[in-house]
Amino acid sequence: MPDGALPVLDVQDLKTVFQTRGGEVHAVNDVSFSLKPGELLGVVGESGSGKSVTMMSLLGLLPSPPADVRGGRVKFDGKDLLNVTPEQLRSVRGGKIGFVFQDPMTSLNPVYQVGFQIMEPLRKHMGMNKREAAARAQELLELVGIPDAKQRLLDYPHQFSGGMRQRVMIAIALACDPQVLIADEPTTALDVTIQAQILELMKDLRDKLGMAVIWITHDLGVIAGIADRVMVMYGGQVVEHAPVHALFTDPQHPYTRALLKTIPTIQGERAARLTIIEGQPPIMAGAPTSCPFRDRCDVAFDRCAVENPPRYDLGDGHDAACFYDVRTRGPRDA
Amino acid sequence: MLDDGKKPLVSVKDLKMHFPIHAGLLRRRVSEVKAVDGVSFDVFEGETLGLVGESGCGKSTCGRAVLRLYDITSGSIQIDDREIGATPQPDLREMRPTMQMVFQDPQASLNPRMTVEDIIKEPLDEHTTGTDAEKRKKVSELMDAVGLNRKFAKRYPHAFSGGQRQRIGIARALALNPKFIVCDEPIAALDVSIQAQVVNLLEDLQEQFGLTYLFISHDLSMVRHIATRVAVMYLGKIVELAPREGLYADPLHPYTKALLSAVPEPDPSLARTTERIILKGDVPSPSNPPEGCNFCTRCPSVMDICKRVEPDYREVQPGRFTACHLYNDANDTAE
Amino acid sequence: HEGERGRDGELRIIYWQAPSIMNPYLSGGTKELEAASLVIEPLARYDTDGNLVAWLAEEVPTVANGGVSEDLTSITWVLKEGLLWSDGTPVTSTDVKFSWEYCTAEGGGCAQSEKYLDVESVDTPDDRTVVVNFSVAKPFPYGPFVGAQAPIIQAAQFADCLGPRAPECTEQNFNPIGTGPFVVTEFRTNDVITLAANENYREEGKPAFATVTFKGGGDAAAAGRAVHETGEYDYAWNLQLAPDVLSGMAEAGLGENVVSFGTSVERILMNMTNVDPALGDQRGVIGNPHPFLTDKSVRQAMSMAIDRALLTEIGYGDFGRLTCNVLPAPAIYNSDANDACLTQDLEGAKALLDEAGWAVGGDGVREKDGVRLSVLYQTSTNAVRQDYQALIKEWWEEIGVETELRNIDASVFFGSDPGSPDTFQKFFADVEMFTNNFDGTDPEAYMAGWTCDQAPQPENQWQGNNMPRFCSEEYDALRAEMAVTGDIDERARIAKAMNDILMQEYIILPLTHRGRNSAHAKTLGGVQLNVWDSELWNAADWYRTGDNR
Amino acid sequence: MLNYTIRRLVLSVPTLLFIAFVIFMLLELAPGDPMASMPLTIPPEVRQQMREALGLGEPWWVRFPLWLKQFFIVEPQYWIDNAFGTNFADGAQRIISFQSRSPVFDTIAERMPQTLWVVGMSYVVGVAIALPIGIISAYKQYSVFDQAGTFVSMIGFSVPPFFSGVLVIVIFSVQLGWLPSIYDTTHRVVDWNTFKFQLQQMIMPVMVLALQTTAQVSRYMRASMLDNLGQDYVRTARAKGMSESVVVMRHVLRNSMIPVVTVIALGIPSIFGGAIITEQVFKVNGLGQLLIIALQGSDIPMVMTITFLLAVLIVMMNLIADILYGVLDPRIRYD
Amino acid sequence: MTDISAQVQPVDHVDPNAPFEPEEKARNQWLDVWDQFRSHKGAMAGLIFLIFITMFCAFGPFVWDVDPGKLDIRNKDVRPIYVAIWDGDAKTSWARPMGTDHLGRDIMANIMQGGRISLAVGWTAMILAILIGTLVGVLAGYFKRLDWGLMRFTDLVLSLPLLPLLLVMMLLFRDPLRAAFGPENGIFLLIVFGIGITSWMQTARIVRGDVMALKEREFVLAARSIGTPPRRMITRHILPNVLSPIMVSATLGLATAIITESALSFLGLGFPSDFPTWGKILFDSVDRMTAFPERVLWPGLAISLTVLAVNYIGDGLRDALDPRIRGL
Ligand SMILES: Nc1ncnc2c1ncn2[C@@H]1O[C@H](COP(=O)(O)OP(=O)(O)OP(=O)(O)O)[C@@H](O)[C@H]1O
Ligand SMILES: Nc1ncnc2c1ncn2[C@@H]1O[C@H](COP(=O)(O)OP(=O)(O)OP(=O)(O)O)[C@@H](O)[C@H]1O
Ligand SMILES: [Mg+2]
Ligand SMILES: [Mg+2]
Ligand code: NI
Repeated sequence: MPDGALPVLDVQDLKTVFQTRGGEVHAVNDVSFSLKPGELLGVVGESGSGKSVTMMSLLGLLPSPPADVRGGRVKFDGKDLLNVTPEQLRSVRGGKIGFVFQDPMTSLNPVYQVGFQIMEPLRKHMGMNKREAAARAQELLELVGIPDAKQRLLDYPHQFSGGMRQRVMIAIALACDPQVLIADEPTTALDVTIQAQILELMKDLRDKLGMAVIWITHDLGVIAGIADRVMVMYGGQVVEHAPVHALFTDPQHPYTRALLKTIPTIQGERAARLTIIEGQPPIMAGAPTSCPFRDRCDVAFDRCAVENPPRYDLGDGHDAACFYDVRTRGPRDA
Repeated sequence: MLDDGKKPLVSVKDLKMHFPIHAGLLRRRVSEVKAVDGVSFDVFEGETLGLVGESGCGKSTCGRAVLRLYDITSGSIQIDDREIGATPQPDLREMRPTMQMVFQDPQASLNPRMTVEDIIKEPLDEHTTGTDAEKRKKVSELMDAVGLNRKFAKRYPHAFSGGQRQRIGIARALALNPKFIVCDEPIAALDVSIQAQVVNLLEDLQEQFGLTYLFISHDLSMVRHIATRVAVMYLGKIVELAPREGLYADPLHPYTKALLSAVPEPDPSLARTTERIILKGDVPSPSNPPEGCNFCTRCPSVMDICKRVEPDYREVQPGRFTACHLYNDANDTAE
Repeated sequence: HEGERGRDGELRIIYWQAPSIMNPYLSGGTKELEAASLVIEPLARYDTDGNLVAWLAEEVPTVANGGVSEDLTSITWVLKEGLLWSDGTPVTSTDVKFSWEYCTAEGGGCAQSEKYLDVESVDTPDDRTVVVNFSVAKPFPYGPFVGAQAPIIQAAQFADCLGPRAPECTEQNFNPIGTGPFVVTEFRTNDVITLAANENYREEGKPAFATVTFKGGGDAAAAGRAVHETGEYDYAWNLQLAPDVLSGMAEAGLGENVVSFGTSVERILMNMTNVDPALGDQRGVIGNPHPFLTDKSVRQAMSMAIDRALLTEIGYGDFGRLTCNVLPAPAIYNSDANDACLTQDLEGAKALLDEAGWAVGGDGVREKDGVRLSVLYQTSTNAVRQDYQALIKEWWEEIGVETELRNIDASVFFGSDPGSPDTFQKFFADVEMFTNNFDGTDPEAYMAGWTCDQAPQPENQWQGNNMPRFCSEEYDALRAEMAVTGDIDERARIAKAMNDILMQEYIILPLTHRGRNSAHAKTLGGVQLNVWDSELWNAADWYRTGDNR
Repeated sequence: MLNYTIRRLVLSVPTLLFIAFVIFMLLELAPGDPMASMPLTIPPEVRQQMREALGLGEPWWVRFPLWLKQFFIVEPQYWIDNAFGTNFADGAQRIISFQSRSPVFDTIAERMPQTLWVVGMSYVVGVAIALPIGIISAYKQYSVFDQAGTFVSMIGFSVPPFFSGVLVIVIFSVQLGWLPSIYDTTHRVVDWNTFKFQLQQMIMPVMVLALQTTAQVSRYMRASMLDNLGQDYVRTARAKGMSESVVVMRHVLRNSMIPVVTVIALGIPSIFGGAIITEQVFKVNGLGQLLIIALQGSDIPMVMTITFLLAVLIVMMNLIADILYGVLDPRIRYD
Repeated sequence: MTDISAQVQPVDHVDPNAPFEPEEKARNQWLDVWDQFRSHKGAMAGLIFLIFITMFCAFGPFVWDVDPGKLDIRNKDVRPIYVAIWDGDAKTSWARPMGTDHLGRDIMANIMQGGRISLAVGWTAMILAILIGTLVGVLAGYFKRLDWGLMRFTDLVLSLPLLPLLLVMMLLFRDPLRAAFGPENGIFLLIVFGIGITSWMQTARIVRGDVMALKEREFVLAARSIGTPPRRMITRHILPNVLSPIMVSATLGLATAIITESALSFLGLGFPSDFPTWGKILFDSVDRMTAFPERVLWPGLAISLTVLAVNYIGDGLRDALDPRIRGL
């Protein structure tokens, strides 16, 4: 974890809104974070909290309409990705930033050979010819641990199992030696033995290639095993951000605490009854004027209903957006 | 058997479900997917039997076959003392109220063009007599029971969150007061915070109505929470069946071991220190399983015999069954 | 317009019905006959006035010039000197004799065998002389080898095509060797025929055109357009279009309409038998008289209600004439005894019906003794006929005759499938309308169609021309008399008398004497429209005028 | 795949025989008469003789097997004889048209070029216009282009060709004099000028026919594109940095074409049979016109043979559509 | 492939708790459908036009009570009234606002009468075709053992030539139908039936494909686990979900039926001559197109606009019937 280095990716106040028939959906509200080289940032949060939308906004991958990236800055490679030409953006996508999507079953084009799909970014971004690209594709497949790589380049996605397809997706993302790899729930669809394989692979690769990784998941177990720092999202906002140990040992936001409690484990005491977070996730219509977690929070104040808490810096790279201070068991002063 | 006092509500013997693959000039059946290949287990009244395993190992098929949603290849299924293994589909209709199913994908298992009320009412329409008003009342009660607001009765499934949809599915399954419910990964498609809601609900209902569950899942931690006994499947076969505590504390079969070690622990210090057993390679195809033990291609402690002889599924400790040569040395070396 | 052969380049003819074969013996269709007439020719044919003119023969044999024997049982033809087939071989009397053999061979299904009826033998005393012997006296011996229907084909070419083998001779049927002005270069059935000038044609400097493109298919409007409006074609055949449409086209100025009158009469037939479907297989059988059409006053009233002048104007304009006869031509046969029909008389018709006891019922339909005057009026599908139907329906309903219209696809209506109830011969309707005519100029066979024994009945598989199933001893007697009468004036008297019986009994209501109208480009000269023979009869004389093309 | 194809082919034989039988009986029952087009001046006896000469005296159970024999045995023999100079046919009677007394197959072969030129080309043109319209309509859904496309294609679909055909003739041939109104089937393309003429005479019928094809295919294309534009792999392609044109034309298009190609294949038989009116209006005299003339003339051998060939085409196109599906979509494998 | 509008799914998961009024009394489902339908501009325009043209044809004759078959030779070839605007000499008459044809029949009355028949033919034939197509498609898709036979049957019908088929039907059924329903209804039934039974095949194929896909869906399995018998399985679960491809076929089917009817006129097999339909009026007027463009314009426009209207209504209805889009 190289400390002090300049961040490769720096996101400030990102804001994304969807225009829908039912009105606007504010899916991402003022999200800020940064990523240092070689660092693995975990992003957790429940379904619909805006994890994917945040990451896709960075690279302009959201269809517009309905999506509209309203504001913020995404500094990468000396440029603001929200203000570059489409051509420049394309050279970043797949070239300097790789993206692995959630569902390996549908994220590969079913009618093209796997090899072709890996070679596509190579030829586009690295200007390789067919032969070079094929050689590199084979290398990549070997890298992600697919045996018989040369043969399998000619196979179609449906001939691969789910785990292998996800590895192919990773190979595509890694193809052009990206500085940043964004993995959006890459193992959610896989089962645990395969997930374990992928996690191992990921750790290996990061050490070998030294790139920065953003890993989205809602599985805290995965985060615990792999991340350096963790960002917790709720209702389109970052509610807590901390180094991984600090998050698990000293969670500050009530949502994080609740989340940690809900998950059953295979070790330790078996809870007689699972704790649940009562209530429903927030609807993100309109810019937030109150704490999104307020309705489900067990320590909410009046203030939470009228003001959206800012991210309080708690030192050691830990911050949380809550008016309640766990350490003092009382409201936090601004 | 473990609890000799209890009587099995469901008893499955050597269940096989092979999906044919047809080929050739005359569409001859050339081969088959052995989705479930000789599975035996009992489910006792009031208990929850967990069924875990990798994706594609035949869990859903097994669950569906037990309810005779498929015409099975062979084997015997007894539910509530009635043999239904070979009963033709129309005759099964009257059995349906005793056995129900909650499906894997709450979105896909609800007809998008029916209102919640209609969905929950459908089993009532099929199997009970009574006026529409009575049925509606029953529907409302069911919605209360699963924690759905009665006001939503006229809405369509898409207007609900995943957890709520799964509740609709559960309400539908409960409508006919079944004794036995197969829960086919009822939580796999749900968000963590909602998973807990559903699992709690299932537990509450079990208490309330004395239900018996076959709980299929690949989430070992959740199964640990809910199941009384756990069966582990691999490639169409049960490799280990044991009471929950025993299985999690001391897994016998190498596959169970690998599976348990692969579960990520939500604790960074633990997670980074546990020695994981990372399996190599992928699951073989169920249409062409390896010779001998199905797990021999990936097994970390594979022996020669595993590649030749299929291990028996037997009770190695009281109440604990497994199919592995590691525990067979006494008998089978003579082979 | 004199000069060397082929000087005028291409002649483009369009027939909206496409010829399917070039052998008139295998298909009696007009389109086939006319296409074939460019290539093969008869010994004699009719000119535009219906007079016989010698064609391949030296002269038309008559009793006067000794060509026809006194007892009318044989006729002697002499071929012109030096006739050559288009392949350069000489035409001989064997070819003529062969043509007879070909058409009468067993199993050949010759369409023109009527022409050779009663021919006992054909003798060929020498290469140029042909003697046709009849088994009976033939007052009109010009059937065999006369007219476009009975041309001479080459014996050498068709020798293997006799009888049942006829259909296998595709090459011969599509490309007959002839004596006519053109020879086929390519024949595409039901589509296009391309022809070239016959190098061995007997007249110097003819034909003027080097090639002919004979296109078939489409519809009359398109053919008219091609001649009148776009000038793509030089000659369009039989433009059965409404007169306003046709004159509208002619305004474009490229073409010219021509018309000629033959024996075609659009007529309505009155069914004398009962065709109520309830009768089952007794429908239309002579023993079951029609419930009200057997009442002459009804038939007469229906005739009186029709305004023939208006019909003709709307349907045919200049291409139709008024007539009150079913036999309007040639002139000597045209009776003037029935001309009263020319004026419409609705009031008279009503009075007549009143008088006969047909009282107007509540719904405006007349009835008597529970029988309603309600007719089913059928015809083939065709725009002009449908206009006729609409107009006549209007008039009939005005005099209290309810009219239901039905139009039937021509291939069914004119077919004679005994299984179909919709054929014009079965006539399972109360009235029907169509056009008929006769070949050549002799009406004997035509008029014989209405004798009692000609009534289509189940026993004769519904064959026969007496569709109204009219039966009159007087008429049959006249027909018998005609069969043995040779004198032309006497024959004319008998024919007129027969015609008058039909008219005055109102069995047949003639509507319009239809002319044949075709169109040709203004740059095409020499066209003489001939309804008695092929329209292309004198194609050898056609030429290009002006320098438009 | 080969096996699959052969199996389908083998299975289609009885189907086709049955279809042939039904068509034959239909024609047999139909009230038409080949003598109907003969002038009324031909007396009934002569007509009867002619009918018998056509073989119509025989009952259907003699004529149907005869037709089968001629179609399946004699005709192929003739082709072989023609190709290799052998003499298998040995003078056996081929299928002869009632109207032209010439072998039906010769006529059909003669009609092929114009049918292919005009009808085939119109299909090609129609599809070629429809695809971009469908693609753009879907890519810019609800744009002005999309709306206009729908409007025009529906109008095009609903105007009968006997009207649109005459309309363009009146405009382009009569008023403007640019194009010939009558198709010249004997025209041979040998150089640029003749080629130009061929284009001129084709353009109107092709466009009138293409309008119908375009209307339908573009709707399918649009729907299929819309389905695929929302797929995950499209996002993947964008995330790889592919340009929009590559994303749409390479990734989306190929997937969208899979159902559309089968629709196109299945439409081919109907276009061959369905061009009757247009062929008639423009005097193209292709297969459609041949069929209609044969129908009107009750030319049973001709009608029988053409309809049967169309049936063969339908069955073949079904097969080809299935095979194409397999070729285009690697997920589908027939074995 | 068929569900064109499935793309416009709005946000999923409208939170069921919060924004709704507390009282969710059984709001009439059809009202919702209507609300959604109303929001579709094209569909509304289509509906308005369709109502207009239907009223025009159905009730027009009561207002404009000129007999469409009445001939008036003296007033033949009257031009529509608007021609007077640019051509003062034209033969126009207020008594004949849309002019008359070459036999003096009133064109407006004929368009009304023709519309009645064309619309009736279109709707009935389309409904017939949809019924058969859906039945065959559902049976073939749902019951594996019927599939092969039904699909070969479809091929068979597809290859039957329409013309002889109609001729045979006329031969066999015209007289019984005429006796039972009267001459006009008899021939109407024949033609409708003829068109209907020869145009269901495309629908059957599409429906079959969709049913086969639906059969694999989990909610069908769920219904089986409840013990729903096949009959109700089809009516309750399968049919509502294949509605959108059926709707597409239906809109196209209406157009095809109206056009096929006019093609029959072209082939000489249509209605009797005193029985106007839009297609027939159009066909009969083609020859006089240049001199009297109104005679092709009005029936042509009527056909095209009706087809277009039905198409848009189909689009709107499909959206409206889909609860996902209705966003309830
Ligand atoms: N195309 C869209 N139109 C409207 N709203 C959208 C759209 N896509 C996403 N949203 C909304 O944006 C919010 C954030 O969605 P996002 O996909 O980022 O969630 P997530 O955290 O990635 O959830 P998951 O864990 O389920 O992937 C959700 O409330 C969702 O409803
Ligand atoms: N209808 C079918 N026809 C052919 N093969 C099938 C069918 N249904 C399932 N299979 C195969 O049977 C095997 C077991 O499938 P099953 O759905 O039971 O797995 P599972 O354990 O439930 O997996 P998951 O965790 O992904 O739900 C798989 O290989 C699958 O491909
Ligand atoms: Mg996401
Ligand atoms: Mg499953
Ligand atoms: Ni929704």
